[in-house]
Amino acid sequence: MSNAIIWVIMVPFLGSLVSIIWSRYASLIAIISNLAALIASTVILTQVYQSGPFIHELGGWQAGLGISLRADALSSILLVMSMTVISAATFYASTYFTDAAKRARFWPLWLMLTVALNALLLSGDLFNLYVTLELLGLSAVALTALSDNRAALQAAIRYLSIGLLGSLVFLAGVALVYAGYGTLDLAALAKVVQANPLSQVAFGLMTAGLLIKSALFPLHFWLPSAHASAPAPVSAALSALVVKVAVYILLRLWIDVFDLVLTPASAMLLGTLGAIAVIWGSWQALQAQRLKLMAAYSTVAQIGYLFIFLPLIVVLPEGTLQDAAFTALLLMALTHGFAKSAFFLSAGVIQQYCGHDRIAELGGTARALPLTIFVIALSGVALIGLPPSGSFLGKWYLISSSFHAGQWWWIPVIVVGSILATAYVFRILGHAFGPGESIGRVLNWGREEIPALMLALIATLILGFGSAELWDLVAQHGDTTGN
Amino acid sequence: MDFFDNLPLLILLSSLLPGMAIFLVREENHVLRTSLNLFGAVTKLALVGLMIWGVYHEWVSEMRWQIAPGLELVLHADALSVVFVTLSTVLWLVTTIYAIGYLEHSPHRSRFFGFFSLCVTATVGLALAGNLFTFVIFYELLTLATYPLVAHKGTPEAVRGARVYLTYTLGGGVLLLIGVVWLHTIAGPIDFQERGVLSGLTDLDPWTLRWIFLFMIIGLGVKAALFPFHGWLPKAMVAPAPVSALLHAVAVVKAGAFGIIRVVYDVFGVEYAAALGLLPFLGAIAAFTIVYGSVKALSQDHLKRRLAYSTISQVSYIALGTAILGPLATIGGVVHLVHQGVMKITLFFAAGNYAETLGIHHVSEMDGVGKRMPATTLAFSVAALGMIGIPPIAGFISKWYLGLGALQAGAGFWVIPVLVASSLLNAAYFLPILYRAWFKPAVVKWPAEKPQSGRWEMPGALMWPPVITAILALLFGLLAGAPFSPLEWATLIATREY
Amino acid sequence: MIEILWFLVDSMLVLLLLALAWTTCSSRDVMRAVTLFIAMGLLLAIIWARLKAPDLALAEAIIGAGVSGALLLSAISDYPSTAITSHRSPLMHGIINTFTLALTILMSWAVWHGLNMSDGVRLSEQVSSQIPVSGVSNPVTAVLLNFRAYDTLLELAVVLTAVLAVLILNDKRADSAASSPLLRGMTRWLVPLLVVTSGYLLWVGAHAPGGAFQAGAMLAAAMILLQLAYPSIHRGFNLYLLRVLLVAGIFTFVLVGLWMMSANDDFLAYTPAWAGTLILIIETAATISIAAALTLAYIGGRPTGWETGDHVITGKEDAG
Amino acid sequence: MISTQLLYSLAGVGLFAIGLRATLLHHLLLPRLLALNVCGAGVFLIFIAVAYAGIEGMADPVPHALVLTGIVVAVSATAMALALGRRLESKESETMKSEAMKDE
Repeated sequence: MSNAIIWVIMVPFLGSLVSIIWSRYASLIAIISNLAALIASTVILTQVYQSGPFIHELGGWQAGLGISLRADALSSILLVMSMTVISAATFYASTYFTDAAKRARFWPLWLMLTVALNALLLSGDLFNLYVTLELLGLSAVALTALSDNRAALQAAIRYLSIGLLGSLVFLAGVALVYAGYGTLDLAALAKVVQANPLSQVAFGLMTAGLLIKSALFPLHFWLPSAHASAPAPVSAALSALVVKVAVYILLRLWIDVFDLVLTPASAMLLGTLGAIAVIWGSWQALQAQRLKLMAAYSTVAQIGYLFIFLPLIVVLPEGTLQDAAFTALLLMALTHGFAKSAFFLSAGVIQQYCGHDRIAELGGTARALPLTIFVIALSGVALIGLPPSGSFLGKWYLISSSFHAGQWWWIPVIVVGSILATAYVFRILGHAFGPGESIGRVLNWGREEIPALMLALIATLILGFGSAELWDLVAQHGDTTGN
Repeated sequence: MDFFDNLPLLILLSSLLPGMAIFLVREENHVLRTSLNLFGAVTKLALVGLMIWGVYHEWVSEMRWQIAPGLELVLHADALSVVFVTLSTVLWLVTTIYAIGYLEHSPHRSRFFGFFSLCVTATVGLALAGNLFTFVIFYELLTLATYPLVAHKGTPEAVRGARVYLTYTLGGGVLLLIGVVWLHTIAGPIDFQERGVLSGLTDLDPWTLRWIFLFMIIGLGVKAALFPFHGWLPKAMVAPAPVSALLHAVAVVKAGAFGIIRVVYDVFGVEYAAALGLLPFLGAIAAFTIVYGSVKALSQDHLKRRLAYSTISQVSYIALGTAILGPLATIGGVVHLVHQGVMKITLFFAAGNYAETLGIHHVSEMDGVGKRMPATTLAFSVAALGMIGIPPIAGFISKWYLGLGALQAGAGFWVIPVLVASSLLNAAYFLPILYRAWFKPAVVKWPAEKPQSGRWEMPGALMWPPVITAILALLFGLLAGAPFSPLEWATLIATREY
Repeated sequence: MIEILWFLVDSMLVLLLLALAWTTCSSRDVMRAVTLFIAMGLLLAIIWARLKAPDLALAEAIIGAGVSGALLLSAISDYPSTAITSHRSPLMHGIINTFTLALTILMSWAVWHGLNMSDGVRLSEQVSSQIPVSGVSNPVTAVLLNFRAYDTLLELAVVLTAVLAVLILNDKRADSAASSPLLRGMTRWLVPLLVVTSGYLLWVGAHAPGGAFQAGAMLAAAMILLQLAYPSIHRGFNLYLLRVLLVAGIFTFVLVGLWMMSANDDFLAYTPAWAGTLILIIETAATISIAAALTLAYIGGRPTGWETGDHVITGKEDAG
Repeated sequence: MISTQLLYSLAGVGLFAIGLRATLLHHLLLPRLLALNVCGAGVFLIFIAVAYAGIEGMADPVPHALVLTGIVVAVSATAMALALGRRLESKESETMKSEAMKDE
């Protein structure tokens, strides 16, 4: 059954290939293969839950000579999240693109994006990570360019060149690592790495490369334009997943492989950048005039929160406290993933309905699209970090970890961030509840509104009340190097 | 007994599920929506009756749900929570009837009643919360559920008022959250417990505790409209009358006051709080707010605004009672939680009726309204006199016990003057209204009169609620000694807390 | 003695390389920059050869210098302005300079440190010990298509994605003016040669420098040359067929992988006995894919029938 | 032999730095693309220099394979970037035309 780890990558791959040839049935192919991949991902998660982390040695060569795929608590949870979001967005997209030509071009790339995400989450090899990063980057850029207007193309070009730069810097780090340690396998590397100049520089390069991709302030400049100008389902995937997986690799490298090299000082630096990102991103989101741009900036802020955890995790003592902080980090990442994708999908619905997404002119949408506005409100609750969303728990532990670690100064940041978030979320709702004539039915576009609703409910209810297992999982199999 | 353990959950669901259902009800489907509303309200009332019985016999009713390590969702029924639950349930029933009449023809009724039920669910959950974590959750949920009610009209000033309300309450929520989390990090999970938890724990740094207390009191004080965090209350007046009634009498303001009682008695323990020297601080704020609110009320011509400021003043009696060490004061504070609710909701119903039938919004327009709307005005008068503290109406009982408590605690020298002053001020801003209403000649034409239909001065759904609550206010005063009266119950609590 | 001689050669190569790189990056004229870049590619090919990486030397010459050179050259025509100017302020300029300088020093230090701390063996021994069972004797091919075949598969996915993007974005390349008779004359004998060579490279890849990428690129080069010589020829190409070829190659690769998984329960785990054959199959498939891909990437344009997947119907295009 | 490795890998570092600098300096697509390619070439050179094992010794084949992969990826990215640029050009000329229309 450990083949699920292959199927989750190869099914969308085959789907993509087939959908190029039989583009007439592309939508169907995409839905089927993504659902299959979703099932595979849940199989992987249950396997990890029952019997702990496991690896799949590709080509039967032991890791080092060959490449190995690894599934552990962190990767399998994120895998399930990404497949859930992708599947929801897939249903959404099957009606979103009205133009048959556009749809035919969308599906192969979309499935390739899925392949890249899954391959990246499961990869256990530095160079393979580089290749998957490139696959991810190129497919994401191509999908962004699908909007095919000037803004989107400019954003795409910028996105591409920045992405290439990022992965090259990462690759430079990989080259140094290979020069020094003669291996590319993460687990093998984790055993031999010591804190020395080479490790520090290589680590620095890889981190820098990935920070560009995860859009940590001040390297976020490319994100808003790209995420705001892409088609709605693409924006959902970009904001919810593509940025996250870069953070995932960072965590993997920091906590599993280069834990000796990561000094509290550097962690503190990253935490500070994260704090600035929280304030700056939220502020920009508050200024934004368009719904999707607002969501993009809020992503910048939400990514910031994840980085604030780092200095805490580094100083907290091993054991429950550290696990708690780590799980909370994971929980916030998950919540944001679901909530933000739901938000973007709903923004897409609004854009289709109003023909624009200018916040100031949303009056009456609460009457016309009750369900969509409800979804936006739900995901807003999650973005602010109010109960019963998962990010409420996340912030709870963020605050308590700050107290435990004696780094109380993060707390004002959280307060300001939350208040700004409240401001920008309820700014939208305020306009949406504003006067407007048309009165619509509760449900207008089932295949677009239902997926968004499901994602939002996961973010607000399930992750808020039902995440107890998550903590056990991380506590038991938190040993993320997979051995 | 299993059933009894699930009782709190059932009480929550009895308003949650109808609320959810109501969202989906089509606008025109008046009958279905109304029956859902009433069904929920009545069921809840019945369940609460059971709970009162159980708690009186000290049956334990508690359910726990593990959220994350060290964080449990706990629903728990004790004497104090029963007071609040009963109050909100009874008044919810009345208000629902009133709201059905009030929103007869306005748009988006389904949305309104949906959030209305959610709002009550949050309030009840807050009352039944068994630990700080649960309390915080419902505290925030209450904010979220009330926002759409305040913004309901969708007019610019409604949205603006709602935004102000939100900024205040969520800001307070964050502070409360910080305080609670901080407490968790030093004392572990805190389950509410009569006579307090922290008093039992040793080796806690008193200054840390004082800071935590400060955070919590500010967080709660925002909803309880303690000075200087009261700013949102007058702005929130843009909401429809039933909402204001609920906000002032039950849901939001009371949630804050109730939270203060919880923190002082069941988290810190009143003796311990006194030992830390926290009570005078709280008392001072409360006393100031009492006087301040009354003074501001004097100068308001807009009726609802005047009532709003009077709320600011009246709710602080509860905080005051909490701040005075000694069972009698406790009784005074807790019982006022109920009495103020009953009286204030009457006043708001009446105000709503004046606006609805005659278009009267200002005190200056009320000349001779007593003859036009006798029943309403009578209810209004009873409640107003009660607020002033005229025996035998409920308000008198509260003030009496507060005064006794102050003397018992030897705090009389500053509490008594405050009580006297505020009573005089209350008289100063209520009696003129009554005078105008009863003795001034009626103006020839009311601002916007609705044609009189039926045998009553207005539709029964609007007229009866204030009358009923007024009668309640009267009874609570007259039959204060009877078993299961608010006073008796408050005494029960006081005995359990000391 | 010989050491010193080599050292001199190396230093000259390095200096030349750096000089080329610098001039490429700092030249003010696009045309010039591109030419220098191609020259740098060729120099790199020589350096790869010097560093005993013949496979790379081939690949660089054909792909790095050849194909991307062609792409860049053809792109220049699309560009209105050929003047390169930096929009950075002097201050920013200075910051960037210092930053890169500091980075250079750090990295050099790290490299020096790394070369000293490493045993110098790294993976080479593991590879050579497994060559016998890998099914091929050329170690690079063994790594590419056996030990790390998964990388290669994903790399093909990258190529596919890029090509899809190219096809989506642009219409077919417009017919440029007919080219010089000299070029045509050259093409007549060069194209067959290229085709034959690519076949040879594919076959030889198993035990000597060469393999799918070089072969595929060689084929593509032939196609591109045709296109240059006879600008209207692409009308003859059936782009739908090209697309099918492109997909088919990768498809085969995946299928082999899955088949081997069903047999030896690891993805792409070849049964040693068949390894040689399987690799040859995959290489052939990959060659076709890459040739198709690079050709499409050059010719560009949305193939007819892209929408319906049916090449008879010429699809309705929203060119704008 | 280590000297050769060092020489070439340092050259790689230099190449990388030159490319990086130019990438950060230029904003036009084409120059930036060239710069990125130079940057990549630098990284590749580091790999291959590290793999070098002297005139007699057999070089480490793994980096060779990696760089081969890298080269192909680089070409694909370049092709894609150029296509994007071309599309943008056509768009902008379109908008220019339409604006010209408006003016008349």
